[in-house]
Amino acid sequence: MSILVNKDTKLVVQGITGRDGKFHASKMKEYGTNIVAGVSPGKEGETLDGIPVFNSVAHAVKATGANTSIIFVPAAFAADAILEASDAGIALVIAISEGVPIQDMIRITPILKLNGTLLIGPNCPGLITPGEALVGILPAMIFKEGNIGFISRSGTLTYEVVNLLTQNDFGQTTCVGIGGDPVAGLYFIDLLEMFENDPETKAVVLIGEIGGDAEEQAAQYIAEKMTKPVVAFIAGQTAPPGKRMGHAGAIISSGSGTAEEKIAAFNKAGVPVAKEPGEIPELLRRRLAEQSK
Amino acid sequence: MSILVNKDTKLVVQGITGRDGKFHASKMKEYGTNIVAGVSPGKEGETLDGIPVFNSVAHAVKATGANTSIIFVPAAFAADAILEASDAGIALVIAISEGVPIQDMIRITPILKLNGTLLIGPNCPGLITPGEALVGILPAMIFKEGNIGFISRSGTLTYEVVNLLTQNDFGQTTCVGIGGDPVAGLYFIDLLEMFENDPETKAVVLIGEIGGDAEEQAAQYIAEKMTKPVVAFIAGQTAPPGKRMGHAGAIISSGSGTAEEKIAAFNKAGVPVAKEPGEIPELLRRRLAEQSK
Amino acid sequence: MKIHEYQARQIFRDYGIPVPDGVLCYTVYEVEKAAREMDRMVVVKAQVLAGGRGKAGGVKLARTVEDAVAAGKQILGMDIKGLTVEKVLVTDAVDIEKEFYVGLINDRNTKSITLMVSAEGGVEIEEVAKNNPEKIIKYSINPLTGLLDYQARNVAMELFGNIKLAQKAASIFIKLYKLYIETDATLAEINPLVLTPENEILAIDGKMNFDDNALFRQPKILAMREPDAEELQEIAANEKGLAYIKLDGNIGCMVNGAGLAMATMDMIKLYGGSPANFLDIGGSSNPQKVIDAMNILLSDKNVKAVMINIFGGITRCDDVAKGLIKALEIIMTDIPIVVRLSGTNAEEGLALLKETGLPTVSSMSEAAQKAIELSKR
Amino acid sequence: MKIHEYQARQIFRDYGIPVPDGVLCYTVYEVEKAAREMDRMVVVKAQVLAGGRGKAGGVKLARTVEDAVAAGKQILGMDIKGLTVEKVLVTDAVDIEKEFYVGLINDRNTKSITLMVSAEGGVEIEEVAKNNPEKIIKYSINPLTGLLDYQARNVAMELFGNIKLAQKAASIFIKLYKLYIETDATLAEINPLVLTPENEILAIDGKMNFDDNALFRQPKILAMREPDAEELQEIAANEKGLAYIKLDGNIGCMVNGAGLAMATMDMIKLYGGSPANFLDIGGSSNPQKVIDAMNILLSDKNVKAVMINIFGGITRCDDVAKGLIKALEIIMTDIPIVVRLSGTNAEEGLALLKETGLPTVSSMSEAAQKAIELSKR
Repeated sequence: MSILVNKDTKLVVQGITGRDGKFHASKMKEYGTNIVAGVSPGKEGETLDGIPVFNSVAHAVKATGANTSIIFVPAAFAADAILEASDAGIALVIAISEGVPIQDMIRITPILKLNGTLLIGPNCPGLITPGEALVGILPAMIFKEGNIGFISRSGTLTYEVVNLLTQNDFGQTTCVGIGGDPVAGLYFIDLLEMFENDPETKAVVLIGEIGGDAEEQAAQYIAEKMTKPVVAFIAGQTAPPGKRMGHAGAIISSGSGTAEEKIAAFNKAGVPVAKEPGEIPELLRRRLAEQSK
Repeated sequence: MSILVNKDTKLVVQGITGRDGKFHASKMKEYGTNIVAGVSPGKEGETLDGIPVFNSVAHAVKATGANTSIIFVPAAFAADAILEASDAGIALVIAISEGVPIQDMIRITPILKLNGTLLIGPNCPGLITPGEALVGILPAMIFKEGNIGFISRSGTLTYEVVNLLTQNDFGQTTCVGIGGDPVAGLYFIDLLEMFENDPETKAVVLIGEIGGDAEEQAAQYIAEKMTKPVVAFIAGQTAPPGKRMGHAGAIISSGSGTAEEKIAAFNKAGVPVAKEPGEIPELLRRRLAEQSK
Repeated sequence: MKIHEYQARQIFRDYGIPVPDGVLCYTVYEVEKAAREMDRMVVVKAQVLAGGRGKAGGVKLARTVEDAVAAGKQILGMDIKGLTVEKVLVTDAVDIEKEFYVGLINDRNTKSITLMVSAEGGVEIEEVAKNNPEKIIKYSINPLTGLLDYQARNVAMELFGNIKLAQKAASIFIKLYKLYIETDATLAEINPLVLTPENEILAIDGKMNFDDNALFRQPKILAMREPDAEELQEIAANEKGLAYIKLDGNIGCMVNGAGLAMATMDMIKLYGGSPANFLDIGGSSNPQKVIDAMNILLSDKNVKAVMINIFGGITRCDDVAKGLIKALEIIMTDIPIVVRLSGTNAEEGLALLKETGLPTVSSMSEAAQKAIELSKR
Repeated sequence: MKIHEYQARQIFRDYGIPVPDGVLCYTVYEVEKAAREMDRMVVVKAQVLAGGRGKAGGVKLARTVEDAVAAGKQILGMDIKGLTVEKVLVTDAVDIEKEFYVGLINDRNTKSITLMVSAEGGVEIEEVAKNNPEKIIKYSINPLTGLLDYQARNVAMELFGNIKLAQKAASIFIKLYKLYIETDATLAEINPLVLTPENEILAIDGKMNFDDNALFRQPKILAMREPDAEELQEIAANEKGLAYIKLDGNIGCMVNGAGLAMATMDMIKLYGGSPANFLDIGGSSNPQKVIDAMNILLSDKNVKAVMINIFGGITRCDDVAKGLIKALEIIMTDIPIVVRLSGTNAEEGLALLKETGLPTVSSMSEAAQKAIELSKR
């Protein structure tokens, strides 16, 4: 088992003829992801790495039954591409595009809800269910099948931590990079719930960062609803207020969204917070041992 | 039984302190309609004819449990007032206001659907369930309890026909004036379905007019779904194309929406169409007699 | 409310839709000047608020300045569907590779705005709809999102099959949608939208209608109103709280309520007469309104008899009768009048009118028959 | 992106929000001229992109022209939170009956824009939020409808309790929402919104932030950008595809990825060091990017050691190593550098770097400890 993507995923790649789209479509296909279609307006009929290209998501869905989409189009067109996928009946959309205007996301969020579409991102590295499907730009070789669920707001920090997990023999059910933008699709709580309900997942690692209060909400959710152990890490403890640390979401405004508050919330919820990434495997080992007592 | 309004209706009057609102609130109350509140921003705390006035529909609903609203505010503010009622949880809104811009109605329609609000109007005379509740500007004395359902796009023509029905001893379950605007709330089909499902209603009289194809759709619906007899009349057989006959909706555009087409559709569906209003009671008598054979 | 082609083109231009240059001319001298300055092949187009201008000879291609002058002479002052041509548009004659149709319209059924496009441009879309409905692509626009880029592009791809042209066309569709929303339009057509041999896409002719109910918030559109004589009459009636439309018959009608007014016209026709007008006086029994209505009614010299049909609802018939009596005292006319009063306090009203000697009846059909009879004397 | 008060006031004015008159002045002479022309009590306000201008002495009431000149002399050139005041706004001193707060902000939780109002105006809203959260009314705006008239009016009624004032305020809320949407703002505050003894409602001070990701479609907003020296550096870095923020420490960091870069800073702190910057070079191994990053890093004279932390994902570590080697050939610096490479082809990368004699390690914590050690030499 796993969450969101697996062997049944039929992926369409929006923006498949662009530089990033082309590159990562190949990588995903190489990993074994079932890519059924690409979309690039005006290129219907062509194929790319054996993948048929369509003018629109609607055409792609009609011809191939695609149920999941990954988006590589430039930020200015990303919201439109997400709506196109959603309106075409795609159930899960992963938006890799970085730099999408916040109000575009606010505008499309209720429409996605109406259509019943789940969104991951934008500005995210995507997700992977090791051994089944890679839908994103994550480096496949660091992941390993196992029973740890993984959720993170960042990219390379995800790789750093997953690498440590894999080296310490903690394989993963599914690893999800939810992206660093302030207004994004699925968030910690949504994914914690999915992991809680996934029989294969035994524990969850959550990588938060400064800005917003998603971590605080996650902590509350964990305290109230979760039976599985969770271990956390928060990046940005030294970041100064009011500055945007690369991620649009990683900004501390007026005394809220600080690492201290987030760490306190997790501690209150009984979630151990690692001081540095290297500590995570050990914390995980301990929590799992406690759980099995 | 009846449809839409009855003894359980708890009515709030939006625009109760305006000239029309005040006058018709009295008339409705006099008829026995359960008016629980009025809305007029800035006048919260006052009463009018014994009806408590609130600043907002939300306040009115909270204080009185109102479930139905009637709107008398000027056309420019009508769409906003409808949304206010809908957002406050009102289940049925009757918009009397005349001259509401069409795009306002287009804009609010999907929101009403999301909120699960039913709308009648705008630019309509409202509705009445004789003996139970009058929610509109209809002249109460021409109506009579009975088992004929009545739906009409026009105002005084409704009175003309209802008067004939009552004189011929055809009382009514509920009479609904759906209004003459091209984009309106409940339409023929919606109400035909409600009458079909209302055990008290034995037959339906439908008064259509030129413009649009609501009558054609109604004819098709009757042919396919209805067991109860329907008798129709279509106003505007002599109206010239391209001219707006008082009602914004009563305009024949480019060879569609003509009375001939509508009459043909009804005839095809087995619905007799009266040549003049005076014929309606006789047609109704015949259809009811056929039915009871 | 309708506007002229040249006005629609100006709105298009304001919203960034490419439109060929054009000059509005009221005189042949202006046509000559415009053609000379343009210094290329031009088209001279009658500006009247009527369809079928081409068929009526109101649109002419002119290769030279002399041709343009000739066209101007022919078209200015000509009659198209009863309207006199008072001005012409002199515009670049664009080389045309292919013509398309693009339109936006309010759709009652879906309660949304519908985008219609067709590769059968340059002809009346109603013809295409009748004869080749499969050649029209209709796309219903979700009011919650407006016309989205991908939607405009996908529709344009169906039409052009080429992404570069589709993107140009999609941008025009989106601008047309924006102006449609922002002007409270009820119809916005580009017909034809043309593709030139240089792969430019241009709006050659435009038609726009607007929601009369929204003019209160559209001062710029309202300022474009150029009503003809008949419309002026309708507008004047409107300002008095009346809805009036002139028709061809000889029996004037005065009715309260639009539906009843239409049914009254139908009734007259049913009994072999011919209505002279549609006239809805609304819900008031104010004598002044009755006077205004009678004045408008009788200004039509074809009227041989008048049928007044009132159904008293909230309005009481005796009040209406009092209004009528006052009105008739002031107006003084020889045209015979028949009055039908029914509904609230009808008896009292009829009693009051009896004293005036006006023929009164209590049913619509009687009234119609009586009016027809009176009209034939 | 932030803008000055005078710029926010101009945007307000463009959208019809009432704002008292004001003149932007760069010199004391201009202040004198403005005060003389206004010929009434004025306020002289420092225009710097920092909060707490009042507390810092950057806002002064001037009853006479002489007062205004004195205020101008004091404020122009003064330092507020490290920023030099280069201009002041001379504005009408409005009689104030009561002060309110009105703000719009993007709310991550509801994924919508939130309207916040408070009768506690004129102070920093963060203070109110901390001490009297019940005094802030928050209203989450449905993105599908925008801020509706009835909503604005109902919120304003809560604040003013009087329909006439509420309607004036509601109209301001709706204009603020419109400009917020149309400028891709992330924050729009009127603080204070004041009620005058004459029952006028005016926006006295304004603050606006904008979404950097949307500036591509906001040319008018972009044109208002007035970055200070530090921001110029950040913008210059951005244009090179780097995200750079200067901090106060002495260990320069170069990292791929924002989250990892923050974690790197945290790690340095954890081991007793102090990061000199945040620097994310993104996903590329292009040597030029590494060169640019090093140049920016080393332009900070506080830097005593550099920690390069790369986790190879799609980017291969050997490619990054090659980029680094090329970069270091060009840059030539005495500042000690420690390199940590991990992930894809890390071993190959480390092997390449070994030849250059750079200290290399394979874990973040080692790298941080080594960098701290080097910085102390």
